[in-house]
Amino acid sequence: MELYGIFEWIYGLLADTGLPEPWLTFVVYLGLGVVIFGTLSVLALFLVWWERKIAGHIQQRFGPMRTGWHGWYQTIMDAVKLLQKEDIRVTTRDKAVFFWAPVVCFVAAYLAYVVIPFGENLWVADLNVGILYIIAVTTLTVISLLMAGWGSNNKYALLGGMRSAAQVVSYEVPMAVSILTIIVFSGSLSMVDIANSQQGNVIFNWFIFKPPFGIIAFLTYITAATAEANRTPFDIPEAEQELVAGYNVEYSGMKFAMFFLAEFVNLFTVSAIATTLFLGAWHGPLLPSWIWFLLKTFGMVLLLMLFRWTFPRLRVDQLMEFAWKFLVPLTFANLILAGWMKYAGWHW
Amino acid sequence: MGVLKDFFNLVKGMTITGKHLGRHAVTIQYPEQKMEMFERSRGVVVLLSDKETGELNCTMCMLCMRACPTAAIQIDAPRDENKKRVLNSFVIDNTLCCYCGLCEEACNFCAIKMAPLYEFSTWNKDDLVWDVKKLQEMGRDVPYEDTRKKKPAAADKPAAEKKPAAAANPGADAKPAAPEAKPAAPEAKPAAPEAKPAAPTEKPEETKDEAAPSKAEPSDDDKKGDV
Amino acid sequence: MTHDEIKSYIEKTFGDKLTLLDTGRCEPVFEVKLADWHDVARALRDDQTLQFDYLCNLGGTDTGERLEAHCQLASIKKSHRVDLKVVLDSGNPSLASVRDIWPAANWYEREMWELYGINIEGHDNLTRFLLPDDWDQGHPMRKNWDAPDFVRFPEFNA
Amino acid sequence: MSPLRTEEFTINMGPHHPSTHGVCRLILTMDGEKVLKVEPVIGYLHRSIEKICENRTYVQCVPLFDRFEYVTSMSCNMVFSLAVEKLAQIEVPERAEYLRVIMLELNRIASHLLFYGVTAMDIGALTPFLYGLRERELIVDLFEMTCGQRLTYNYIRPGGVSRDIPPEFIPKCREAVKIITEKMSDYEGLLNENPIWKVRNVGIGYLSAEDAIAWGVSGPVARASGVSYDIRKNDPYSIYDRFDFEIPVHHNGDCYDRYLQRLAEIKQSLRIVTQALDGLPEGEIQPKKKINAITFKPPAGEVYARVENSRGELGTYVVSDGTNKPLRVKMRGGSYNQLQALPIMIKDCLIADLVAIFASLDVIMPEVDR
Repeated sequence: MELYGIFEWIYGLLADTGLPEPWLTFVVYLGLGVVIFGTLSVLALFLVWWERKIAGHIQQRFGPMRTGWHGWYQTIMDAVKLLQKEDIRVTTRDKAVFFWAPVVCFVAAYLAYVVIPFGENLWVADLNVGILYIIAVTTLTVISLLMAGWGSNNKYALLGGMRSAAQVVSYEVPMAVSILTIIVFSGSLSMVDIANSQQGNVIFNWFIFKPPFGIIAFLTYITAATAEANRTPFDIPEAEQELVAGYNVEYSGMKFAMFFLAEFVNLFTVSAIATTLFLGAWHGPLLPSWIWFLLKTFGMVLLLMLFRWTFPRLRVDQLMEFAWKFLVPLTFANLILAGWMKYAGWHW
Repeated sequence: MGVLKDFFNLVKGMTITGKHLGRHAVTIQYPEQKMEMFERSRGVVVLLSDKETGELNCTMCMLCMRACPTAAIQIDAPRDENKKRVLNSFVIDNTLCCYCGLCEEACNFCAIKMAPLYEFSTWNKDDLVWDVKKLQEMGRDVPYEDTRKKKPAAADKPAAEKKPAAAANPGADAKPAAPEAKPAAPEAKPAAPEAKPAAPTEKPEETKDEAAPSKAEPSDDDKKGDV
Repeated sequence: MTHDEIKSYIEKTFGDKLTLLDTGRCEPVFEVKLADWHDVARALRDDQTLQFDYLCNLGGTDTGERLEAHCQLASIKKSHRVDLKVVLDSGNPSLASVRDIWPAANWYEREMWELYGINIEGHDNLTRFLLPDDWDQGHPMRKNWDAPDFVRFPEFNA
Repeated sequence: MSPLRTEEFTINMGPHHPSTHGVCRLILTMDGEKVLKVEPVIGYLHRSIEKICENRTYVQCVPLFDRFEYVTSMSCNMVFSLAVEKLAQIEVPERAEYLRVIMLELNRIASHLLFYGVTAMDIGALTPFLYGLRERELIVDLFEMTCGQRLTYNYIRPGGVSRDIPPEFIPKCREAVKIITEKMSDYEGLLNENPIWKVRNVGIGYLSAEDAIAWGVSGPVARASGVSYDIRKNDPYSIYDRFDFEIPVHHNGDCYDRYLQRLAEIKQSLRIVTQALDGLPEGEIQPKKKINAITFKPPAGEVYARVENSRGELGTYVVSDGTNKPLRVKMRGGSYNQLQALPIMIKDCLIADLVAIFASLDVIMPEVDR
């Protein structure tokens, strides 16, 4: 069943009410915003639970088991608990910065979903600079982390904030360049166009299977995306064993929950982008398009979770070294070669 | 090729974790499922009762109290006019207990045991100070092997019937640990001759050793110590 | 080297600086004279036959009548061991630091200073260590130490 | 243009920090991420066990030694028992010696498995911790089956051991040995050649052999620096001279070698356990004249006993004045010296390296503070 039909039907109902034009668009997009926000928040809660289950099973334990079937609403209860908790504010904080950091983090995490296509005809807006927009807004997260690190007035938090700034700025480059390789293939910056150029029920249309550039771009993207999402082996901003909790060491209650949820929304974002760019977006046989999209995205999420529960953490200077001395040259070489191939007219 | 080798090693690690993803958990869900405790597990200290009569096995010889390295056991059993010990109180402070099991080893009468029980948490610290009733109740269902020397009750049935009080509880004797003082209670005389030869043959040197301090007590320099 | 060889060698080399207190139950034990402690320690390390390069343990003892310092040395290269003992001056217990010989002695000496009140000459960092920073109730490992508000281990009078 | 002015700052790591393994406090002087100076502050776990021992009888001291170095309580029991046996010249029965060796080596394996997990966790890999503990559980079960406790065993006593093993011990123990031998490939596969693991550990926290000896560092840390010294071989106690095992030695003296060293030691310990199980004789487990918990009085004298623990030399100095209570008990643990030597290993290290170094030393705080 295609979800698009439902949205079209609701839009039809709204249009029939005879709302004047600017208001109609406003109401429609407001509604879409609420739907996306709600879906993603639930999804993030689900991802937290899923991560805990997967971690549990990798480590041969159960993970959450108490609340519902296999603890399915454990994270909801956690969220409720966090809502009730006292919001501890250090007296020496920078008040405005401390307050706004989680908000910025939370908002920045959701911004990318404006252009991500969840399925056939299932997107909020098809910007013609879609992928550029995503690169721009996902970087906003780093500002919030820096704000949190600074505003907490805590040495551990500041170290965490500085680490995250250094890390995200470094990994932005290889990530953008590996995305550029895909743009060379597709010839468009629009997410929808990129998705559509992988059409066809044979998986060999997917950009990941454009050897060798596609697979290299995929691997570099995944590496950089893990760093963008602050996950092990690149989770140095919060590095529990070194910086206690890094930038969010002074946060508690709902503010902490916002950071926490944003982290998982980011996880889903990078997986969704990877799906759209490399894994043929929503294209797939038999099942509805949005189910294909979710399946592929969750596959990616699973991969990232496997990273997290297998690998040790890199050190901050090694992380920079890896980005600048290995990933950046590799992605640039990949991009140049791919562009040259394209120019030479070699089709895959 | 170093990069490829590193990549291969990363994938190898992920196959190991991925392999475990499908395996069964080795942990258990605690309150519903419980681990089977080993018979020797040293949990909480309990007082054991005689399997037949239900009386406490304790003879108030104080050996456990003296063996305890943290002074968790407090026994108050003064002698009455017949030089018999009367149990006033037997208190174990579980907040002090360090679960070393020395009391169990010191006891010659299977009276005290570290039972494989572990669920005794409370909200109140005072509830962890157990008196003799609570200790006996906790020890009610604890299985144990009765290695005591044959008591008059078991050895001589008619005698036990005649004088149940003395037979069932030989611990009421003045110096139960000292073999020569065994049949101290004059009423128990008919049963005693059987018990007397049995006692020294079983654990002669140990019993003597254990008994020694109770006589040579004042020489022991139990000076002040801190806990 | 066997125990007997060590005994005879050390007695021969150091002569009157130390005396053998042999219980025959463990490694050879020597009592070193307080004044010669540092020299003997250095010589024991530097002697090519003995080469006691490894400090096992260093600490104080309060026998009730006097304060002693004890020291266990081992040789990694030669695999042998010796025990040393120094009887300290009870009025003003003080011992030369052997930190310059074995850096490992650092914390052991701080501990001696703190818990026994043995002054370590030549140690530059005698500060609170195992005890709280504001501790002012004396040297707790001494036998005559007594502090208020302590729960006593009860005396048993059967 | 004048150079950019930077400022050193002090950061307080611990006593409640996730990677200080208990309550150690490190005062770090840092320049950005770089650690310039580290000053360990100890004493948060000081329970004055040495003083308490002076007021307890010899057998009552054994449970206190359990709490001295709780990860390898068997070694602590062993070292005190050795000291008392030396003092009182007690002959230990053959079976008891074999049981002691089995327990000591099993405990060494358990401790190294814990190290494997904890050090991986400090470097960010969370899963190995659970894998290490999973196999440790097998060993802990064996201990519980034998002596009733999982951590503070109070098993090895002056004169022998407290109880004989139950009949199901030997098959269970053989099975555990087999499982751990199999799982070693998992442990090694997860970390040994992992490029992230190597880059975090190789060349970090270098300690030279000379420094190791001078600072009194012993055990796996010293052997990873190339000091081939193991008390089991060089100053044998109990019956270790009867078994065929090697002392693995690594030479780079960095965190990675300390890690490899411990994995190699697990394998050797498994060998010893197998041999001891094969050679386990029948017989008594306590000497003929049993040691009474209250009245036992060794003759006056002083003795220093030491055993090879999973953290280095574990020693105890016991002075007896002929009464039933020791006059002085001094405990010496390997962690004490290793923590002491921490400041000389931090050359050019970042805060993340400091965590790795601290983990590789396998410091256990009760052993330091006592």
